[in-house]
Amino acid sequence: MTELTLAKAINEGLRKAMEDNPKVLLMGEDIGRLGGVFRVTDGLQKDFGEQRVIDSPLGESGIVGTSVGLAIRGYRPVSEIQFDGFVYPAFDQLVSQVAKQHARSEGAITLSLVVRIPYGGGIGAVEHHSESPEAYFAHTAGLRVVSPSTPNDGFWMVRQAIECDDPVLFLEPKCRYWEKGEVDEAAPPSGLFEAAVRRVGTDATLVAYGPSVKTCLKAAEVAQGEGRSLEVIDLRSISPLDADTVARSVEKTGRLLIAHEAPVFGGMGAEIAARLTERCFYSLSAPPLRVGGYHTPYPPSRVEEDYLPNIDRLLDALDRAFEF
Amino acid sequence: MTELTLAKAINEGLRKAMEDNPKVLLMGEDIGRLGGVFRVTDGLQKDFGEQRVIDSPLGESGIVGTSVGLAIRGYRPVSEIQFDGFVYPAFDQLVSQVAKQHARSEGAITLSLVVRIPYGGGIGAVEHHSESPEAYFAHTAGLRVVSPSTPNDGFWMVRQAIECDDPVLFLEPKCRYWEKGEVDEAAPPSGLFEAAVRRVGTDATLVAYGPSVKTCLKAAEVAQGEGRSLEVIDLRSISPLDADTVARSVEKTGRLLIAHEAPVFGGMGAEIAARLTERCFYSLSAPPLRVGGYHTPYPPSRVEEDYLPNIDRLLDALDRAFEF
Amino acid sequence: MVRSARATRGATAAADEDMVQLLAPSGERVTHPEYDLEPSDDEARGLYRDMVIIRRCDVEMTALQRQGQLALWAPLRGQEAAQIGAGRALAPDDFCFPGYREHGIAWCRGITPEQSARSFRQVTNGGWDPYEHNYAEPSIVIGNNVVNAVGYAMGVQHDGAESAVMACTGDGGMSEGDVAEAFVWAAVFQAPIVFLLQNNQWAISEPTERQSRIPLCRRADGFGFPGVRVDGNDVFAMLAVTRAALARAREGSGPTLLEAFTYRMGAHTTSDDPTRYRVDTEVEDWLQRDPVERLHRYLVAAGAADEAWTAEIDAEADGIASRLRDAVVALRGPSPASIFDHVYAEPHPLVDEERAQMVALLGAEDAGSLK
Amino acid sequence: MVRSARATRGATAAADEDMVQLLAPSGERVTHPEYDLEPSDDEARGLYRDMVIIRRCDVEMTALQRQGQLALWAPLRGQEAAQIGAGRALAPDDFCFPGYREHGIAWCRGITPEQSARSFRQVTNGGWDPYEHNYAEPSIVIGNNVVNAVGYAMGVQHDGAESAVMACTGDGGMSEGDVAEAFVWAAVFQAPIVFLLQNNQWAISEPTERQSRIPLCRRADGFGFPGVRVDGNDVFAMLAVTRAALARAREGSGPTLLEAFTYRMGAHTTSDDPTRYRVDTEVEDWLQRDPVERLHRYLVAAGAADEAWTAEIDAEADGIASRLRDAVVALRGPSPASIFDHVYAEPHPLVDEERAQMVALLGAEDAGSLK
Ligand SMILES: Cc1ncc(C[n+]2csc(CCOP(=O)(O)OP(=O)(O)O)c2C)c(N)n1
Ligand SMILES: Cc1ncc(C[n+]2csc(CCOP(=O)(O)OP(=O)(O)O)c2C)c(N)n1
Ligand SMILES: [Mg+2]
Ligand SMILES: [Mg+2]
Repeated sequence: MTELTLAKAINEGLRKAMEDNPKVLLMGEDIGRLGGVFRVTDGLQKDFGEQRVIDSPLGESGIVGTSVGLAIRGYRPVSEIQFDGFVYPAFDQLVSQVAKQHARSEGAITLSLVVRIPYGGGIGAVEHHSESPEAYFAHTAGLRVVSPSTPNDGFWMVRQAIECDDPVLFLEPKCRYWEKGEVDEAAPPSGLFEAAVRRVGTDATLVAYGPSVKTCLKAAEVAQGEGRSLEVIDLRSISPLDADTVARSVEKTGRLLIAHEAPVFGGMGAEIAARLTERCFYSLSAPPLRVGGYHTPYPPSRVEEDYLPNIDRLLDALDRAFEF
Repeated sequence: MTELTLAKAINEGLRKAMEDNPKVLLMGEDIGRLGGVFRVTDGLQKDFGEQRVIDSPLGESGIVGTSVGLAIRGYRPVSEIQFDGFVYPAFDQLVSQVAKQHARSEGAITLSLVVRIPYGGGIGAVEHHSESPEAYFAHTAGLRVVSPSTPNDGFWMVRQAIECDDPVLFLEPKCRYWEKGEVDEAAPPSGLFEAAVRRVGTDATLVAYGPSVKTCLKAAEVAQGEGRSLEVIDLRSISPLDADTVARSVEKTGRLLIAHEAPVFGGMGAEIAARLTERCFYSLSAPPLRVGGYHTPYPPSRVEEDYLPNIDRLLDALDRAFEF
Repeated sequence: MVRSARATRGATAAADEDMVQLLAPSGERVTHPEYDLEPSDDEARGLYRDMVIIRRCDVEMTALQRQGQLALWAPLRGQEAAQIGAGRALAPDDFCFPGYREHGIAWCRGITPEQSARSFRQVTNGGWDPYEHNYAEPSIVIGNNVVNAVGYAMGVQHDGAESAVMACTGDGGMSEGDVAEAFVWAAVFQAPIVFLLQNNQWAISEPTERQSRIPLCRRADGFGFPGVRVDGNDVFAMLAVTRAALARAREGSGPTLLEAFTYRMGAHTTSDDPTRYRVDTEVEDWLQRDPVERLHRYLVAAGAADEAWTAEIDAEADGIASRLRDAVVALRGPSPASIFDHVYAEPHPLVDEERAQMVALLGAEDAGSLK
Repeated sequence: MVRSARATRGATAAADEDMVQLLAPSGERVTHPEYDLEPSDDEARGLYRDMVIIRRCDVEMTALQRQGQLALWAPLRGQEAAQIGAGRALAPDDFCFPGYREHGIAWCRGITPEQSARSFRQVTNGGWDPYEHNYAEPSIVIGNNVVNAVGYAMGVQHDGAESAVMACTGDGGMSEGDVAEAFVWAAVFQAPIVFLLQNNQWAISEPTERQSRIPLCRRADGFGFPGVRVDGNDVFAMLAVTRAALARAREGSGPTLLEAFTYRMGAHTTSDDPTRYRVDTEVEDWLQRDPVERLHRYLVAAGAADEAWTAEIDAEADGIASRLRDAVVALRGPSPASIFDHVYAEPHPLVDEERAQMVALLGAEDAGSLK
């Protein structure tokens, strides 16, 4: 047991993966000498060399596209997109090559690559540095999308993502990079694609992932004071979705709230609400309610706290859920 | 009243828009001399010249990106992406510039541009020629997304999209290009963002758009024979969503089915199901059910009919809706 | 906006840029200061045989598509020398990333015409095992495969292997941002790669000057590696120059851009109608430079081919074509349920759930039987 | 993979590519066969004043960020001549598409330092009316704005207007596919545009040779338009060469790539720590070529500036900076509910619905009051 920040835990996870497998290469903008703008790759180029920790030219399609070729050659590239808002130039590579190579080759090619993306808001950044693109990727068959919410998950999930024989988008909640937590280096908490019940409750189920998990836990704390017992589920994997774990909880609580930073319209909350409504129709005392970003471009960060799912908005949705 | 194919109706709509407003320019790959691979721009370069109907170099980011600049300069560019599967290289332009220019400039810049995309499957095409990317765009605040299902809508909606002061993605159901229908050149059927009830019914509501509308109407015909009266709603606008029209219907029928070609997971059906469940919770006798593409890359077209929403799959979902 | 571009048609279309040629349209050998090839009669006959066979198969595929046996076909007619010259220059360990029209290179990689037909019949989006042939699956989204190829070449370099990579694109493809990013990466990392640009003068209906005002081989100058224009209808020149470029890559001297200056004699694909955008005289003009005729004239002059042998090759090609026809018509697949098989390499609950739904709906038999 | 790239550092970093210079670091005028500038004393003093003021404001902004008054700041120190020379070459009707560091060009377009501060304080993502200044909003996603600029230039051309467009990018930006597509479009349509590439030697932590092995101005050769390297620390050269390139664009002779060879003296942004990746000696070396000092030496030698006048300018700059400080600290906004105001130009039911939800939750007062 050691206490690490999320950023450091992912850094340690990457280090372990590189030690375990010489085929693991890192590539991205400023990940080498600088160690990444968030220092997640700090020290890795020094220890593993410029051949395995590669400062790439400035181009996301180039980064992801060359990763595809390296993976076809048998490497396990882990590339970094510097910020969420800069993944879009790589969108074609992700949708047309990364997601489809395995199917196109009828299984002959397994594309073991990871694309790391610091994502989400809450750090008072400028435009394009606070986006939550997960729904785009979850809707894309052939990709897997995961997001750790704790240092322990950061350490283990990045290793599991690298070991996975499918392409994995690894979304790192940048507003949690500096938060500390216990890392148990002995054994992984669970499989990469399993959700975790972070808090047990009986009156309603809060589902979240990445940056919003902690917000939900705080809201549950407050709700407890108001006499409502909330169960909080950390999805960990956005695609595939561990619907079983969520369904078990909803059958118990009868109420479902989903929180994420991405705009609600067409976001992951819609899929979770629709899927769970179908599975738990008779258990639901209220419709699943969603709390997330509004249908606007990510706003100037001076107002981001009113844009993001926060405790007030979650409790307000909870009240509405109980009004049904 | 004249009878036209959808392709010809859009062609006529484009012609009218170019006659009405000299600021309207067309740009895309092979749209000039060839008239587009589907002939939707046939004859327009001949009549309006190479200055207004521009054969562009081969690059989607270039096409959409230069359209942004033309729009800032005061033009109303209508660009064509040759096939759905080739829009992804333009994704960054669409998400980071097209969708955000108006907000970034606090309203100083209005981006009146239309991006036409022949989309969807069912024509026995090769890979990347049958995709349904609408959910990506609907989740992107700042964009509007519409799709005509009839020649009359094709003729009018393309003109309304060009007149709209916001960027509009105009998704053309390519499998319907050659289907004929009456076009009433006298007056538009309705506003660009209003849904249309295509068939009145009492037992369940079928919601669709673009290529799936006709499939739903056929299913409704069959269901009628089986004694079930289905109401079929053609959304016409995918974003914004005319939830009022759908809600009115669901409150009447108590059952909701949503059909689209895009994969169900994270697709528009999820948003429609989640939103209508919240609005019509007490009216629903069954959970909204979704019929659409599976969570796979678009398959080889020899099996596409089993992949797409078809009459059997719709009636099967209908049965399930009645089992609740 | 357009006039200015049209005005310079000559600049790229005409062969004013000097162009490596070893075999004149007349069939006479010409010399070049930098490149040479001394093909044995057998080697020359082999190249001729390759070109005749792929041309014959191309005709067969076009016919099959007309008869509804294929969803589409992208004919290579006119580009036989470009593809056979480049394809025969590849060593077994080299790896090639094609587009959708490289049936000739595929042939050189041991991929049968029947395998090339598979994705066009849509029984699959692939058609062969890339590792068995060191030849990637066909790629349709223009540009992105070129970046993948550079990544593969970086892997070859990282392995310290003595092999090279080839990436295929077209004159239209040169305008895609991805191809430029591929050039940046290849130059910066000195990746062992040869960019094979088949400039067949057209991108569907758009002439090359719609993509560039200067010869496309010059594009490499701006990225810091050599660009060479080769007579793409001269199989000797293609073979010699591609060999040299691949050798250069293997030595660690970095990327090369080869512009094979050739012509798309047929339609873009079987869906296309070239009469809408180009004039017959252009096609006739290029007919004079036909790559197959050219090599045949050389062989005859060199006494390496006579009527009997020529007829033999034609007969062999006819035989391959008719067997191809039977094989293509017999091609079945996939089964509806098989679409779930290779979405992911590892288990995926949603895919399993949806497979089960389909099987329940269609019944195990129908869901499992080939289309 | 990396060694090969590092090895050629000299190729792009050193000024071995010939470079247009009209003012030596010593402050002496030098001549150039193609370009010349005969600035009046007033003009030269005006350029000096511009540079002193934007440098002073840059220092103030950096300080304000340190004090938590700005989310971020991207310093321009070292690039004053590149930006003032290019900015002063623009005519009022010309239109410029900046990146995020072009505060000097903004100043030339009549945008106040306070307006430049707005997006960095995150009271907005814009800061000014693009049409009022013929100057687009700041653009952060590297590359895509350059394509937009070409489209705008195509519009200027279509209007038959006598103006030109400028698009800004950096040495790192040159690797983005979008910049290459912008070059393709501009060349094919002969768009009236000048690509201003400020090569400040670094893309955050990556030296220029991580983007190219040859001088970046050469990139234009591959696309068929001229590329010129200019001493970016020489405001006379920047002004003369940019004027010529803009005139060329207005005449209809098409695009030009200007590589302003300069140096980022400060951190990439206030979030950056350059000590992790570059050596002080490099910075000291470039200090010898300081653009402001250089012009001052010239002015003094020319008798156009004395201590009194220099002090006057410094005092004026200090005044502007302290007013800037007050204005920035006073900057408020936006209101929470205002985020819904300009998502769309036309009515949108979902936006209205969500605005109402927010107002219901926060109360009209809070929802409407500036942050
Ligand atoms: C990204 C992308 N955009 C558009 C298309 C549609 N398309 C298919 S082939 C083609 C023309 C390609 O021309 P070229 O690169 O010269 O290759 P050629 O077909 O001549 O061999 C186009 C525009 C595509 N396949 N991919
Ligand atoms: C598409 C994209 N990728 C990554 C980034 C993150 N980023 C911001 S500035 C920068 C370096 C840019 O270097 P350069 O183009 O030389 O401009 P400079 O900052 O030196 O002025 C990077 C990688 C971005 N803004 N946009
Ligand atoms: Mg071509
Ligand atoms: Mg730079």
